[in-house]
Amino acid sequence: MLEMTEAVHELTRSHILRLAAAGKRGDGRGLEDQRPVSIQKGFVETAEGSARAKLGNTDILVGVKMEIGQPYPDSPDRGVLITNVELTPVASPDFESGPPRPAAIELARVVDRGIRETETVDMEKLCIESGEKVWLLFIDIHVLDYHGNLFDASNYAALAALTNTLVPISSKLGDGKDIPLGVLHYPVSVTVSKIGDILFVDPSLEEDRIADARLTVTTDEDGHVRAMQKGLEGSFTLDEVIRIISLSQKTGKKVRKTILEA
Amino acid sequence: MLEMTEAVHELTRSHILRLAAAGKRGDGRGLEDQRPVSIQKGFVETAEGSARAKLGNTDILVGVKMEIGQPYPDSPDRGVLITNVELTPVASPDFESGPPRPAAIELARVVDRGIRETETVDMEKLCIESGEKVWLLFIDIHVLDYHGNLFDASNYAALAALTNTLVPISSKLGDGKDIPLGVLHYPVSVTVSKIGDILFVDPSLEEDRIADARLTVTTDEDGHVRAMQKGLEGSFTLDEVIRIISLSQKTGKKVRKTILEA
Amino acid sequence: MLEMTEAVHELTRSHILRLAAAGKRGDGRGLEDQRPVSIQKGFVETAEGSARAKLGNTDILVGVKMEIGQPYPDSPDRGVLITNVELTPVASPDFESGPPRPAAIELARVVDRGIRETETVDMEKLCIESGEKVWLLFIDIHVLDYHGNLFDASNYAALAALTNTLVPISSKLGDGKDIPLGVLHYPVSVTVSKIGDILFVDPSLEEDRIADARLTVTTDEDGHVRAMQKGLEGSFTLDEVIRIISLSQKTGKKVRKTILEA
Amino acid sequence: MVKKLKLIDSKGLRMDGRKPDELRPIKIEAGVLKRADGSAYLEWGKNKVMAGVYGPRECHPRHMQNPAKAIVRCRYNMVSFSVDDRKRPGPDRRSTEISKVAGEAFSSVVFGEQFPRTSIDVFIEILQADAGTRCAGITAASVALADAGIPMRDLVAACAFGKVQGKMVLDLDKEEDNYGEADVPLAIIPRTEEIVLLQMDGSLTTKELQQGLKTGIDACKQIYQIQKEALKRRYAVILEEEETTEGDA
Amino acid sequence: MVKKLKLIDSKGLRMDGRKPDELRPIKIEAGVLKRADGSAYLEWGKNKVMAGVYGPRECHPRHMQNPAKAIVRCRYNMVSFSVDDRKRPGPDRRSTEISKVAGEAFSSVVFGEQFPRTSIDVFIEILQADAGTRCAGITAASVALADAGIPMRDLVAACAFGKVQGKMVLDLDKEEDNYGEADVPLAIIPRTEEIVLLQMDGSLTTKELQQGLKTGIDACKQIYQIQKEALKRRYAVILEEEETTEGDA
Amino acid sequence: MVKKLKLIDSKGLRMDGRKPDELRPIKIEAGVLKRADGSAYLEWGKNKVMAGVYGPRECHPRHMQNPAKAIVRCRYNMVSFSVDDRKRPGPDRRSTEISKVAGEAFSSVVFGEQFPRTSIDVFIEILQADAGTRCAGITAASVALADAGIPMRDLVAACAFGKVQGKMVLDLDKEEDNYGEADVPLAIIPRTEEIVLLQMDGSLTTKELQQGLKTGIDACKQIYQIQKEALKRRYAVILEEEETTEGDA
Repeated sequence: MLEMTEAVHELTRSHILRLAAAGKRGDGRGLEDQRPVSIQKGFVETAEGSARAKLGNTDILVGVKMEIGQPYPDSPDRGVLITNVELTPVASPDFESGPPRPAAIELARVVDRGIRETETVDMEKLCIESGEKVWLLFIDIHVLDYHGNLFDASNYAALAALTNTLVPISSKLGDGKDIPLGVLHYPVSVTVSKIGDILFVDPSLEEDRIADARLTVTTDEDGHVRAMQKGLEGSFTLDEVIRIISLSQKTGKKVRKTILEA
Repeated sequence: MLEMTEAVHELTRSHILRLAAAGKRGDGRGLEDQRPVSIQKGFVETAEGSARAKLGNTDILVGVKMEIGQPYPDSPDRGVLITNVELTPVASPDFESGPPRPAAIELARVVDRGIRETETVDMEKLCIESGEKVWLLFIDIHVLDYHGNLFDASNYAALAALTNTLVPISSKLGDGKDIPLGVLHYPVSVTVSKIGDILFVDPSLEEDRIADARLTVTTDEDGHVRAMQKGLEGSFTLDEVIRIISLSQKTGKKVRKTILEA
Repeated sequence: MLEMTEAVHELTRSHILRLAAAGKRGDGRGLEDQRPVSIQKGFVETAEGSARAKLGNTDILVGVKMEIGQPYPDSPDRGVLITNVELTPVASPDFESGPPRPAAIELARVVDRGIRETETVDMEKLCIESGEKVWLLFIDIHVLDYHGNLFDASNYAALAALTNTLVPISSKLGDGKDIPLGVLHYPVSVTVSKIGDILFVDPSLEEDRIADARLTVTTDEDGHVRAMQKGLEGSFTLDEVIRIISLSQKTGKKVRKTILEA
Repeated sequence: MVKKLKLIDSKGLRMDGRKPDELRPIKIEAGVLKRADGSAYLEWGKNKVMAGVYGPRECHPRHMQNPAKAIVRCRYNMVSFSVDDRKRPGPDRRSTEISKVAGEAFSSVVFGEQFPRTSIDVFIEILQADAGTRCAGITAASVALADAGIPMRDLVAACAFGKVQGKMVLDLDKEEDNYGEADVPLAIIPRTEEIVLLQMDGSLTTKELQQGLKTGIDACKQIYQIQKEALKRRYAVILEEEETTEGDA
Repeated sequence: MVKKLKLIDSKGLRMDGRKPDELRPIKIEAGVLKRADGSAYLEWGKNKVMAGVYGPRECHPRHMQNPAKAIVRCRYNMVSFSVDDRKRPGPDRRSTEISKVAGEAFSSVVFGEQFPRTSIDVFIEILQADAGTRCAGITAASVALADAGIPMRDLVAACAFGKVQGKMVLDLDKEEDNYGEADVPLAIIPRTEEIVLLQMDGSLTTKELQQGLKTGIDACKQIYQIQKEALKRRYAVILEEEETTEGDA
Repeated sequence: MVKKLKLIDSKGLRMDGRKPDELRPIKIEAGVLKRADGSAYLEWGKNKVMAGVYGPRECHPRHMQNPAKAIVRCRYNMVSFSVDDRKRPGPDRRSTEISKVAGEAFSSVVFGEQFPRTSIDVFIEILQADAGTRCAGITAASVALADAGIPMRDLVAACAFGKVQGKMVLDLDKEEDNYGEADVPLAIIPRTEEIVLLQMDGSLTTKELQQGLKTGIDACKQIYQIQKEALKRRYAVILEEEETTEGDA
């Protein structure tokens, strides 16, 4: 069966490369075009914040939950951010039930780094009692439909959910009014895949499957690079990396606007 | 191998149905007869309460242990009931070591619901210090020999073990005298299986294996229904459900007496 | 593949027995000779104590870590000793990643018993606050290269690491100076394997693979027996056991000196 | 002290204004996921459920294959943020039990004999939970099975009934479930009224149960209509898409 | 301060009145489980043990199969309520170790060559624990193996010895085990006196060990008699059953 | 309050005296383990790393086999006592991610097509950790792969760069990593300068990144020399051993 898959891969690959030689892609996009992004904030009322993001047909639901817990010993005055990804088997025939596999862990960690390193949330505001009690901020990324490029869709849904989050002071501290969590920065990731020598912004499902190398670059509203993750067995040249950073900055700006206005 | 099993199943099935047409069963019982129930209370001295129940050749040992722990946040004034089933591999060639499988979990939850919903034990009496310290009441169901109908045998052994339980005040609180836990109600389950169109009270091992549908009905000493669980791929008509409830009430009354007098 | 292995085993076995009939072994040793022991204390600076032991080509790194935790309820005035073995897959093609398998657990428990039963460490000195706070003493045995007889090499590395351990008072209690843990006794194990009717002190990798029975005897500096563990499917006579004890005492004396002087 | 809520008012109406035998509003949309072979999204009161189906497909692990027919497996999952206190991801004992009985209910309608050695995998994701999630999930998944083109003798429709402050009521919401005296989830094959799922906890007399089961069966039949309409809308869309495609070609 | 118990009195007797080399009372009944291929129930002092055997049967998982002979596997399990503080169900490190050495002990007597690629699975359930459960479990399981008709060169009999307040004693109970100076579980093949299981912790001189081993071997031989009697009673019952069945036919 | 450490002094030097673009001392020894097919021990500043390689060997589990080529798997593991606070044994999320990206980096140089259906297993054991363990591990493992005789188009060399108190620096140590503004682990194929591993967190402008990447690539090439020298020494030893063996024969 795997042998057939290999053959199918080869066919897909030549087809994609032939189109790309003319600057085209299977779904009609240009090489540097992202699929349409749509953001629906506040999808789930039981969450402190939530958003559903679609990137083409990739469909991701993120819920933010907040609980009271203990800080890490080495940061007694900061809340705790926990990012988790569920690649539920409903989203793809390739996902299986069970504990998160390396791909889900990588995805969660890359999204987490983007948010954490950009200081998206003021974690010091989430300290209730130094060294004793802080807010735990759970970002739960639930993939509903996988059609390529989970890194970016997860990042968009997570960021949108954070902008939509109310700190549940009334129910969890029993006293006071819920206030918006607030977001200080807007880290936006853009992923570019390489097939042969060609770069594809926002890889589709088919492009994801046959890509040689992948680079996710997260930039903030100032255009600074805040996180990067290279994946897969292929390689990039220095020039390609620099070009991808610039593509990420350009595309990221548009997405940031979409998220803000959603 | 599974194909052979299918064939054996078919043969067993026609044999059982042929007998049943004449109102008979493989072990000589009538269709509405339960196998002999025997209860031995106090089998294990290291447990706070214990009982061994035999239902025909099905042999189950239940131990009740009590420990001090924390209440659930939403019921600070109540003890905590935890029901666990071990389908140990000694009891059947089909049971395997390892974490409990769905069948064991369903069994534990059905027994638990029968006891919990009937308010068999006064859980408020098991509060030691509101919100801080309560008794954890563990009902551990250990299956020694599986010959059909674990639901009922487990229920009988668990109920008998509870009637036999002493709260270990002297050893766990270090002060005071052990007192009987006490039981307020006597929930008794009776399981009826359906093969073809025929209902079999207290299915034997063979009947368990080929049954189309299964309904466990737990009634209390007033004849009220306290818990139900339908299982397997077949279905019941409304009339069959009503008839099974009445069979459960009738048989349950006898079993209740056996448990009380043990 | 297993069948081939069986054949190879048989060949290895006859070869080993033929040599042994002349008092010889594959690596040139006599039957009662141990391979060279070398001990390097203080290999890892991040550990509170550490040592690397080589027994022939068997190469084991032990790190001792100390943390503050709670005592066991039944020994409120004593520290807690936790011995763990990692049979990492780098050390042998037969070791797999994942939770410790029975062989690793047996190994850890035998080393632990040797140290515990000889009262090597004064566990009462490791009580900080009765019933509340004690030192947890972790002995982590990390096998780097497996060439036979892990029991003894692990014991030597663990003992050497303990003699090298500083209680991390300054960093963990925040006040005071680190002091040596100190060792009261020197339990040394010697393992003897039996192939056919012949006893082999300190089995090599090949001897480990085909041994019929194995006996590990741990003795202290007074020659008293402190722990024993028989393994494998073969058996020993009473006389063999007595002889192995005497071999262990004799060889153990030399090893103890090596460890002390390292 | 827990203040006793008044769940049924003097006119016999419930806190949200419903009559005792009235369902919460239900909306179903079929065919909402692209990757799954069939899918349905359902809103039932405040419940939000996504169901997806894959299969018939080669069954893994192999030792679970049945040479005589497809096996039907179900995974009922509550998303971590679907409830007030975050639920740890992964199956707990409650969801394991529900997965089991739901899978058995679907097995009773699927014609598995046509697909030996395969599995039909049903996934129920509870995105937002009020009470009655297992009935909502079964109702949605049944539409997803039909959307996947799995041959079945009929849909399965599900609804709970129970007893609240002495009154028999249909389709309990969270408050009613928490403070009520009995809860009875029920699933049937609407065409034949066969009962394929039945659970219960609380306390009911035989008479109450008998009355409740009748009301429950009627409610399942109402739900059946909503399921069929969702499928009709879905087929209309598919036909339209096919026509468009043909137009393109 | 832990009050020092006086475990041996001035007459050299132990707290329960036993002499130093005296066993606790032992009762064995073979053939107590219906599902298992062989079984035995044992009471030894306050220990209560159920042992069951399945096999030879096809070995799963397959990669554990040995093409040359049956593999003998043992699972020693302490039931959660067999001890004063509830034990979490499932194997801990101690029971994993005991399972391993007990399985090795049984391997030394079973003629596995007759049943290549199969497994013989021995299950030991400690229902109530005093000290000496591994020896009690091995002794019971050995009878269960014979009851299952597994060909063996002999039974395995097991017993511990140790040192308590300076005295060598046989078959330590819980108090003696907790406060004693050494504990040595031992299992032998009675006919040949071969030692198939030997563990030890504490402190003993070579001479003490030598003496203890001799006493232990003698004790195992006493236990062997009890095992054989249990099997004799079992065969008598089987014969009777067979005669009755023939009478019926 | 955390006292702000001065990590770069007025002369532009770092706390350990290094210049911004200076590496910590690196020592590599190949062929240190006997059981593994290839191995290397590396010290890099205070990092101590053992790497071992097995393969090509039959790939288990079988469903992971690729009929077209060998799969390269990597397990990066921090030993429990390699850090100040004891790390629980077994993989955590961080090491799972590192194992994944490191394995992908090695895949880009290994000629796997020669060994279909096999696995090449790379094990990285961090025995003592300062910062930069993943780069240290990859650098060591790459030597171990060569020592195992695995055909590769080139070695992989790795090094991190970053930004500390406003300055771009190479090869951050623990203090610099903890208090710095950016950390960028990088691995390349030295001969072609292809980037096979690249991660980053912190904040950098495009210009800073560009500068850092150039410095990083140069540093990797320095490391490449150290790797090759270690292999040269190893071959010398092997030749010597072979001559000795021939002399013996």
